Amino acid sequence: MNIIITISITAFLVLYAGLFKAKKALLPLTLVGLFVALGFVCASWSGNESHFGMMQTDNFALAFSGLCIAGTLLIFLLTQNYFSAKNDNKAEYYTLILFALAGMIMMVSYQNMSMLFIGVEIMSVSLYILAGIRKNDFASNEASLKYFLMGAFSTGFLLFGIALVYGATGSFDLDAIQQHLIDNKAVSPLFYPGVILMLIGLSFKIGAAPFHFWTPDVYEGSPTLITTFMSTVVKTAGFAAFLRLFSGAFAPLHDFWVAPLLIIVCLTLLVGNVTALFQKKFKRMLAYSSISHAGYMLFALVVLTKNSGGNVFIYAGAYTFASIIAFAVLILVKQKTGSDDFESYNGLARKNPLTAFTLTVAMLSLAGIPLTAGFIGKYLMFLNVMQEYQTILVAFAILNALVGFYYYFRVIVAMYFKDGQGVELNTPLQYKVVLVVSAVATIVIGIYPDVILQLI
Amino acid sequence: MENLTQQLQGVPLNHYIWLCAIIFTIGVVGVLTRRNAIVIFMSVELMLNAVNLLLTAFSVHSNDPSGQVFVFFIMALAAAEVAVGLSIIVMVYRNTKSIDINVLNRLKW
Amino acid sequence: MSTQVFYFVATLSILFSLMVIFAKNPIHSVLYLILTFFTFTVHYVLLNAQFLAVVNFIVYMGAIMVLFLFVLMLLNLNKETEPAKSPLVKIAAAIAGGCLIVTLIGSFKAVSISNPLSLKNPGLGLVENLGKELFGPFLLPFELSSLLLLAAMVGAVILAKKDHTEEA
Amino acid sequence: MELLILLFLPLAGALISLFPGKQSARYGAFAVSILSLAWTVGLLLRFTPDATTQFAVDYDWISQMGIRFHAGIDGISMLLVLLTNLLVPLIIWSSFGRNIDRPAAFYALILFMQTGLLLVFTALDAFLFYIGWEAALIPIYFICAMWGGKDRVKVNMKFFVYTIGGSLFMLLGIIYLYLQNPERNFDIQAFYSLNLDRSQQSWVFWAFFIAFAIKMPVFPFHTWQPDTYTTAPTQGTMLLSGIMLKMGIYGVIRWLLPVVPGGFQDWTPTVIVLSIIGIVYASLIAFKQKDGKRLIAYSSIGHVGLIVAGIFALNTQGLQGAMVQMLSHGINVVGLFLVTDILYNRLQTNKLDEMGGIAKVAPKFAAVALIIVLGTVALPGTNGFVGEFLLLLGVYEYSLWAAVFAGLTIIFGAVYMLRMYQKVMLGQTNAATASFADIKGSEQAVLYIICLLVIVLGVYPKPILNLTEAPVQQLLEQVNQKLSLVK
Amino acid sequence: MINLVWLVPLLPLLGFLINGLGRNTLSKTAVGFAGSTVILASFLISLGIFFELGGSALKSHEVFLFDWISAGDLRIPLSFLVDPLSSVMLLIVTGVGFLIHLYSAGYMHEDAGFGKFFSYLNLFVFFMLLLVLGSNYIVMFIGWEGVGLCSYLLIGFWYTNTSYAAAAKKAFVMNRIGDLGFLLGVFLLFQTFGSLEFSKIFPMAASMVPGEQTLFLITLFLFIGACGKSAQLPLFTWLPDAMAGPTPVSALIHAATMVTAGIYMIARSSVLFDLAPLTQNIIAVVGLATALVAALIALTQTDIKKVLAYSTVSQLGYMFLGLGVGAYTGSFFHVITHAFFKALLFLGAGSVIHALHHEQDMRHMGGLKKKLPVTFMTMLVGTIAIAGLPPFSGFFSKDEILAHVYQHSKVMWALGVLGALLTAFYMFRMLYLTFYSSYRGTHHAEEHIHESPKSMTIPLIVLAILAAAGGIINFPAVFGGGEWLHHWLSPVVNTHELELDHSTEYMLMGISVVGVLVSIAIAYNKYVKGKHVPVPDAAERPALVKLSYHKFYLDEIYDALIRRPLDALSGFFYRVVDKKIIDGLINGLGWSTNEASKGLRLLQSGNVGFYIFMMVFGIIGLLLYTYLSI
Repeated sequence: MNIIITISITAFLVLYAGLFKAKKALLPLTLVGLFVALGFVCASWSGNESHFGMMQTDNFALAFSGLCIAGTLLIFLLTQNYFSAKNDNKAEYYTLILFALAGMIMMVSYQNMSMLFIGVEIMSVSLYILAGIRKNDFASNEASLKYFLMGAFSTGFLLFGIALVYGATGSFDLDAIQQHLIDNKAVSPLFYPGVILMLIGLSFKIGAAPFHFWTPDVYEGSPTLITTFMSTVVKTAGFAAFLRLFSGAFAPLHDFWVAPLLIIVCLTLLVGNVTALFQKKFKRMLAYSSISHAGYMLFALVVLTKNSGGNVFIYAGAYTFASIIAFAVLILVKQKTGSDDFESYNGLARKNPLTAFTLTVAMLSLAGIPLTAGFIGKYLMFLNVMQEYQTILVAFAILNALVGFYYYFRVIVAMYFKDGQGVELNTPLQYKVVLVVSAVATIVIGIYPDVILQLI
Repeated sequence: MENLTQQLQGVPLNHYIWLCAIIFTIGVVGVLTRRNAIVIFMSVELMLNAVNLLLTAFSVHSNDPSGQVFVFFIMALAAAEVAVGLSIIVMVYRNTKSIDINVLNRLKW
Repeated sequence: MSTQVFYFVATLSILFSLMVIFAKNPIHSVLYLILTFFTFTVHYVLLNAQFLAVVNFIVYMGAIMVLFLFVLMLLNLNKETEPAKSPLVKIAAAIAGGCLIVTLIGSFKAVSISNPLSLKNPGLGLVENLGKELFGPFLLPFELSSLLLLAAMVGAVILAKKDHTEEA
Repeated sequence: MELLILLFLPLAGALISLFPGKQSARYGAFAVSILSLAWTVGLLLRFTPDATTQFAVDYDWISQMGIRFHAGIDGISMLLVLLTNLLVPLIIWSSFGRNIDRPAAFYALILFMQTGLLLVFTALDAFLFYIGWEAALIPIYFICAMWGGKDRVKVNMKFFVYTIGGSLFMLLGIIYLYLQNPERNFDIQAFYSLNLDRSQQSWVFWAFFIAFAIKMPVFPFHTWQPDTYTTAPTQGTMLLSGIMLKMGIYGVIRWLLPVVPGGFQDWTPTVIVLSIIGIVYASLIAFKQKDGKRLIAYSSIGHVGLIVAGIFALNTQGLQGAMVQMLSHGINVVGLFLVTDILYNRLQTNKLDEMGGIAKVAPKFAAVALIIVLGTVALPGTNGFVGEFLLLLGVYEYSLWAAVFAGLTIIFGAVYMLRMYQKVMLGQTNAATASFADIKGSEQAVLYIICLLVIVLGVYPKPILNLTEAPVQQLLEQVNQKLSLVK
Repeated sequence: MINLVWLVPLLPLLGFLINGLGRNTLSKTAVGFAGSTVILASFLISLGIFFELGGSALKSHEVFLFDWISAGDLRIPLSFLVDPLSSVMLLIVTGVGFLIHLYSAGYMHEDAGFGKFFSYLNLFVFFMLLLVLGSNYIVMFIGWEGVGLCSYLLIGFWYTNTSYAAAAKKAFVMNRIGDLGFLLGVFLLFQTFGSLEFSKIFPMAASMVPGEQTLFLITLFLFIGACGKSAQLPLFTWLPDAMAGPTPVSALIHAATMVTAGIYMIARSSVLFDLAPLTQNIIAVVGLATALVAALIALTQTDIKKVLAYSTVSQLGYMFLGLGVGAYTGSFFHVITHAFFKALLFLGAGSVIHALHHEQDMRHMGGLKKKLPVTFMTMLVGTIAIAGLPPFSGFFSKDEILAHVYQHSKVMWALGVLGALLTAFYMFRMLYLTFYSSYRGTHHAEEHIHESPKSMTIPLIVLAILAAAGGIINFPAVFGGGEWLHHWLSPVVNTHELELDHSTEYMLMGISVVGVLVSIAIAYNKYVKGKHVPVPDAAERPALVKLSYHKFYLDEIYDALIRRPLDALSGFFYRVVDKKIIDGLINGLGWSTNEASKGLRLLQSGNVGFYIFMMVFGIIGLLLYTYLSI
C-alpha cells in the first residue's frame, strides 16, 4: 500500500516538476521515491498484510515488488545522456514509467481480479504510450500501434476469461475462487474456458508463444530504454501475476491446465530460441531471447511446488540483471555507431574491457552458464519440473538451451574474436554503476544463491 | 418498467452466454478482417462490450453487485484506452498519412 | 410476449455488430456501433442494471463514440478508402471466427445453467447498491483506476500534441 | 584448508594477473602455477596412499538446495591434481617465447581453468563437480576462440555447444539422482548408496556417459575434437588434450562406475565396442593426415579409446592402467603439441609435407621429439608402455578379441607416429627447414622436463601405481558389492 | 660375479649416456674407446658369470632389482635370470658386440654421426642384454621392443635418405606386428598361470596336458612375436630393407643378435612349445618355407648386403625349422655359429664396401682377392662355414638341425637339404662375384682400393677363427664329441636326444656335403669360369629369375593387400565417414536448426493482421483442448 502510494506520489511530483521545468530535479526525485518505496518493501517484509481484501503484501508480493523497483531504479540510472537537451517530454517519460511501476506493484500483490485487471491495464496503457513516445520515429509509432492493437485485443480475452471465472464461481476474490474449487468437486463448466482464456490473456502479457508475436516488433521499435523496461521489469511483473493466479487460485485445477501450458512452454522455447538464431540485430535477438526465457520461467507452473515462486524470482532476477546489462550496452553502442546490428559490436572488447566483460557476464548468464545467476535460475527450473520427472520436457529445454548458446555467444564472439573499427564507447558514470552492480549481482547470485534463497 | 423486467427474467442464462460469445466472436472476426486501425479498435470495443454484458448477466444470476462494479471498471478502462488508442492512431497517421495496418510492416523478421 | 423482447434485441445486437465489421465506410461502422451499444443499453435495462445502462449510454455512446467520430473526421477518413482484404483472408477469418464460436460455445457444452435468470434482488443494479459496493470493498481499485485515467490523460496529451523536438 | 588453498590459489592468481602490466602477467602466472605445484607436492608428501579421502573440506554452500562445498583427495584425485598442477606450469612456461596478444587475459584464463579442473578432480558433491566441470569449459572456450587460428569462431562454437550439451544431460542425471536420494543432497556417498533399478541405472548411465564421452571423446562423439585441437592455440590444445580430456575419464571412474554399476555393466559391451572402433578408426584416419596437429588429435582419440576400454573392462589392471595412462597421455600429448607448436612457430605451417630434414639442423629438437614419440607409441621403458600394457591386459581379461583389436593401436600407433616423425625430422631439408633453429630457452627446458618424465615414469611407475592402488581396489569392491544388490 | 649381473646391462647403458650426451663434445677416439670398453667390461663380467655358473650346482639364479609394475595380482619385478641359456647368450652378445664395436670404430670413423652411432650401438647392447637377462616375459619384452627401437634408429642412421628412413619405419612396424602377438601371448600366459615369471610358469606348465588349446594359443602368439623379430614369413621383408643401416649394424643387429631373439625366446619357452605340437608343426613349416623362399631370392640379388640379408633370413628359417622339430639345442647351436660366421660375413662385406667407397653392387666388384687379402680370407672362411662344409662351424649346427628334421619328416629334410644347397650356391656366387675375375668398376676407383685398417681386420680375424672352430662347442657325438652345449643347456631347455643310428647320420651328412660341393662347383663354373655377371636392373630376365629377383613380389603384394587398402580406408574414414557422415550429421543438426530459424523467422511477417490470425488459431487450439477435455 505504502509502496504504491509512494510511487504514485513520486509520479505526480515528477509530473509537476516537469511542468515547472525543473529538469535537473527529475532524476533525483525519482530515485529518492524509488528508494523510499524500496525501503517500504523492506520494512513490511514478512508482514503479510491484507489491504481491503484487494491486495496482499505477502513475501511473494514484496519480493517481486522489490525486484521490479530495483530493476526500475537501474533503468532510471540509464537515463543519463539518454535524452537530448531539448527534449520536453522527459518528465512525462518518468511519470509514465512510474505509473507503469505502480500498476506492476498491483499485479504482483493483487488478491482480487479487479486489481489484477486494473494493474495490468495501468501498466499496459503506460507502455502503449511509452512505446510510441518517439513521435517522429516511424518504428516507434509502429511499435506503439502494434502493441496497442494486440494488447487491447488480448485484454478482451483476459476479460472474457475473468467474466467466465466469475460466472462459474461468483467471485473475483482469489481465495474465494480457490475455496470454491476445493469445495466443489464438480466445478461449473464455465470455469474451464475461463481459465484457458485467462491463460491466453496472461501469456500475451509475458510474450509466450503463440501469443508472442508482438514482442519482437515492439521491442525492436520502442526506444531502447523502454524496451529494457518492458523486457525486464514488465516481464517480471507479468510472471508474478501469472504465478499468483495459477499457482494460487487455480492450483486445484492444475491437472486441467497443465497440458495447454506444456504446449505453450514448448512452443515458446522453440520459437524463442530457434528464431533468435537468425537475427541480425542484437536488439531483436534480445526480444526473442526474452520469449525463450518466458518459456523457461513457465516451468515453475508446470509442476507446482512450494518453491515455484522463489524459483521464478531467482530466474526473473537473473534475467533482469543480465538484460539490463545487455540493453545498457546496446544503448551505448547505438549512441556511438547508430546501429544495433551484431556487426557494431565487432572488436568492442579492445577499447572497452569493462563494458565487454560485463556484457559477457550478462550473456553467459542469459545462456545459463554455471557461476552466473542465469544458471541457478535454469537449474531451479529444471529441478522444479524434474520433481515430477518431466524428463522429456527438460531434455527438450536442454536442446533449446544449446541453440541459445549460439546466439548469446554471437555478441561475445563479435566483441572478442572479431576485428572491428575499434569503437570506444563513452560510458557515463551511471552506466558504469549499473553495469558493475548488475554484473556483480549476477555473479554473486550465481556463486552464492543462498543469499536470495534464504529470503523466500 | 419494473413489470417489464420482471417478465423478462425468464431468459435462460445460457442464452446470454451464447449472445455474448457471438458478439465477442464478431468482434474477433472484425479484428481479423479489417485493415483500418480505427475499425479494428471498434471491433475490440465490441468484444469488451460483450464481456460487459456477460458480467452483468452473471452478476444478476448470482445476485452479486461486484460483477457490475467490474463492468464499471471495464468502462473506465475503455475510456482510457480509447483516449490513448486514438491518440496513437492520430500520431501514426501524422507520420504515415494512413491508418492501414498493413502499412505497418517495417518491423519484421 | 415474455422473453421475446430479449431475443428481438439480441438479434438486433448481432445484426448491428455484424454491420459494424462489414460496413465499408468507417463512419458507418461507428454509427452501427452506436446502434449496437444502444441495444446493449436495452439489455442492461432488461437485466435491471439501470446504473450500467445509464453509464453505458453516457460513456460509450456519448463520449467514446463521439471521440471515434471526431478522430475519423479529423483524419478525414470518411471515405471507403480501405482496400479490401483479399478474399482468402476473409474466408480464413470467417473460418477462424466460426471455429472460435464453435469451440467457445462447445466448451460450455455441459453448461448446466440453463435455468432462467431470476432477479432475487430488484435493487441490485441501482446506484445505491453499486455505490456501496464500489466504495466499500472495491474502494482500492476504484481509487487506483484514477492512475489509469491519469496515465491515459498524460499519454493522450503527449502523443497527440504536435511537436518536433525529439529525444536522442 | 590445505585443499582450499590448493583449489583457489590459481583463481587468486588469475585475478591478480589481470591487474599488473602485460609482461608481468606472464611471470606472475608462472609463479602462481609453480607455487601450486609446490603446494601439491607438499600435499603429496603428507598423503598416505590408502583408500581414504584426505584433506577433506566440507562447508555449507547452498543449504536450501542441499548443496555443499565438499571436496577431498584420494589417490585417484591426487593423481589428477598432480597431473593438472604439473602440466599447467609447463604449459605456461611453454608459452614464454611466444608473442601473445592480451597476455593478462590469456594467463588469467588458464589459471581460472586450473581452478575449475581442480574442482572437478576433488569434488565430492555432485553439484560442485558440475560447477567445476563447466568452470573449466568457459575459459578454455575463450582461450581457443580468442587466440585460435583459422575458423576458430565456428569450430569453437561447435566444441562448446557440443560439450556443454553433453554436460547438460549430465546435469539432468545429477538432478535425477538428487531427487532419488532421500536425503536430498548431492553427496557422493549418498549417491553411492542409492540403489536404483536396472532401467533407471541404464538411463542415468547414458545421461552421464554422453557428457563424458563427448569430453574424452569416444568414437561417434569425437568430431569436434580434431577441428578444435587444430585451430586452438597450442596452449589451449595442451590444456584440452593434456588435462581436460581426463575430466571425462575421471568422471567415469568417480561418478559413473560406482553410482550406477548396473547401467555400467549393461552397457559395457556397447561402450567397449565403441571405444575399440574408435581406436582402430581414429588410428586409421591418423595414417594419412597431412596436418600435424590433426594427426595428433586423431591419435589422441585412439589412445583415449583404449583407456575407456580398459576402464570398462572393470578389473584392477584396466583401471590401474587407465590411471597411469591418464598421467602419461597428459605428459606425452603436451609434449607432442609443444613439438608441433615449435614447428609452427618456426615454419608457419602444420603441413607435414612442407617439412623434412629437421633432425639435421636441430638435433636436440629431433632427439626430444623422438623420445616423446616413443612414449606415445608405448615403447617399453617409456611411460606410455606401462599404461598401455596394463590397459591391454585389462581389456584382454574382458575379451580376447577386444584385446586383439585394441592391440592394433600398438601397430597403428607406430605407423602414424613414425610417419609423422619421418616426414618432419628425417629426409632432406627444404628451403623452409634449412634455417630451422634448434630449441633453446623455455622450449628446451619444457621439452627436457617432459622427456625426463616420459622416461622416469616408464622406468619407475611404482609411485603412481601405489598412489591409486588402494582406491582402485576399493572401487572394485564397492562396485561388485553394489552389483550383487541390484535386481 | 652373478650378483653383479646388473652391471652387465648397466655398463652399455652408461656408455649410451656418455656417448649420447657427449656426442658433440667428446673426441671420436674417446667415444670409440668408451663405447667399446663398456662392452668389453660387460663381456668380461659375463665371462665371470659364465664360469661361476659352470662351477655352481644351482643352475638358475634370479637377481631382483625392483618392482616395476604391480596392479592387483599382477606383479612384474625388474629382475634378471642367470642360467645356462642366458649366460651363453650374454657371451655372444657382448663378445660379438665388442668385436663389432671395435670394427665400427674404424668403419664409421669418417662419419659425422660417430658419437651418435656409438651411443645407439651401446643402447642396442643394453636392450639386447635386458632381453636376454629378463626373468620374466615383460622384462624380456622391454628388451624385445628396445632392440626394435635401436634397429629403427640404426637403420635410419643416414636419415637424410628418405628410403632409408622408410626402411627404418618398416622395420619398426613389422616388428610391432609381431610384438602385438607377443603381448597377446603374454596376456594369455598371465591369465593361465597368474604370473609372468619364467620360474613360476614353466614348472606349472610342465604338469599340463600336451596339445591343450590354451597352450596352442599361447605358443602361437609367442611365435607370431618371434616371426616379427626373427624375420620369418610373412614378416621378413623388413630385414633385407634393413640393410640401409651402416654395415656394422647389419652385422650386429640383423645377423648376430637381435634377429635371434625370437629363437632365444622360443628356446627359453621350450617347455611350453613342447606341449603344443600343433604350434611346433606350424613353426617347422614356416621356418622351412622361409628358409627356401629367402634362399631362392638370394640367388639373384646383386647387392652384396642383400645377399647376406636373405641368407640371414634363410638361416633363421633353419633355426625355426629346428625349433619346430624340437631341436632346441640344435637351433641354439646354430644361433651361436651363425652369429660368428654371419657377423664375419657382414663385417667382411663392410670391409669391401669400405674399400670401394660405399659401392655395394656386386656387378661393380670383382677381382678383389688380391687387393683385400685379409678380407678375402676371412670371408672365405665365413662362406665355407655358412655353406656347411666340415669342419667349419656351420656344418655341425646345420646338420644337427637337419638330422632332427629327418627324424621328424623326410620330406622336410629333403627340402631342408635343398635349401642348404641353394645356400652354398648363392654364397659362393657372392664370393666369386666379389673377389674373383677382374675388377668391373671404374679405373679411377680401382686405384683407391685398399685393405681396411687394423681395427677392422682384427675383428674379422677373430671372428673367422670362431667361425671356423665354433663347431667345437657342440661337437656331435657321432664324431665322438662331447656335445657340450647340449649338456650345458639341458637344465633349462628341453633337449631331445637324436634317435638315429650313426650310419643314418653319416649318410645324411654325406648327402648334404656332396650336394654342397656340387653346388659350389656349379657356382664356380658359372661365375669364375663363365665370368657370368648379373644383368642390369632394367634388363629382361626369364620369368623365374625375375620372380626371384623381385623377391617374389612380396613387397608389392603386401602393398596391394595391406598398405593400400588401409590407406584407402584411412582416406575413406576421414573424408566420408568422419567429415561427411558423423560430422555431417552433427553439422546437419546445426544447419537444420539454422534453416528452421530462417523459416520460423518468416512467421514474424510484420503484419498485425497475420499476427492476430496466428493468435486466434492458438486460441482456437487451446479452446479445442478445453472442449475435448471436459
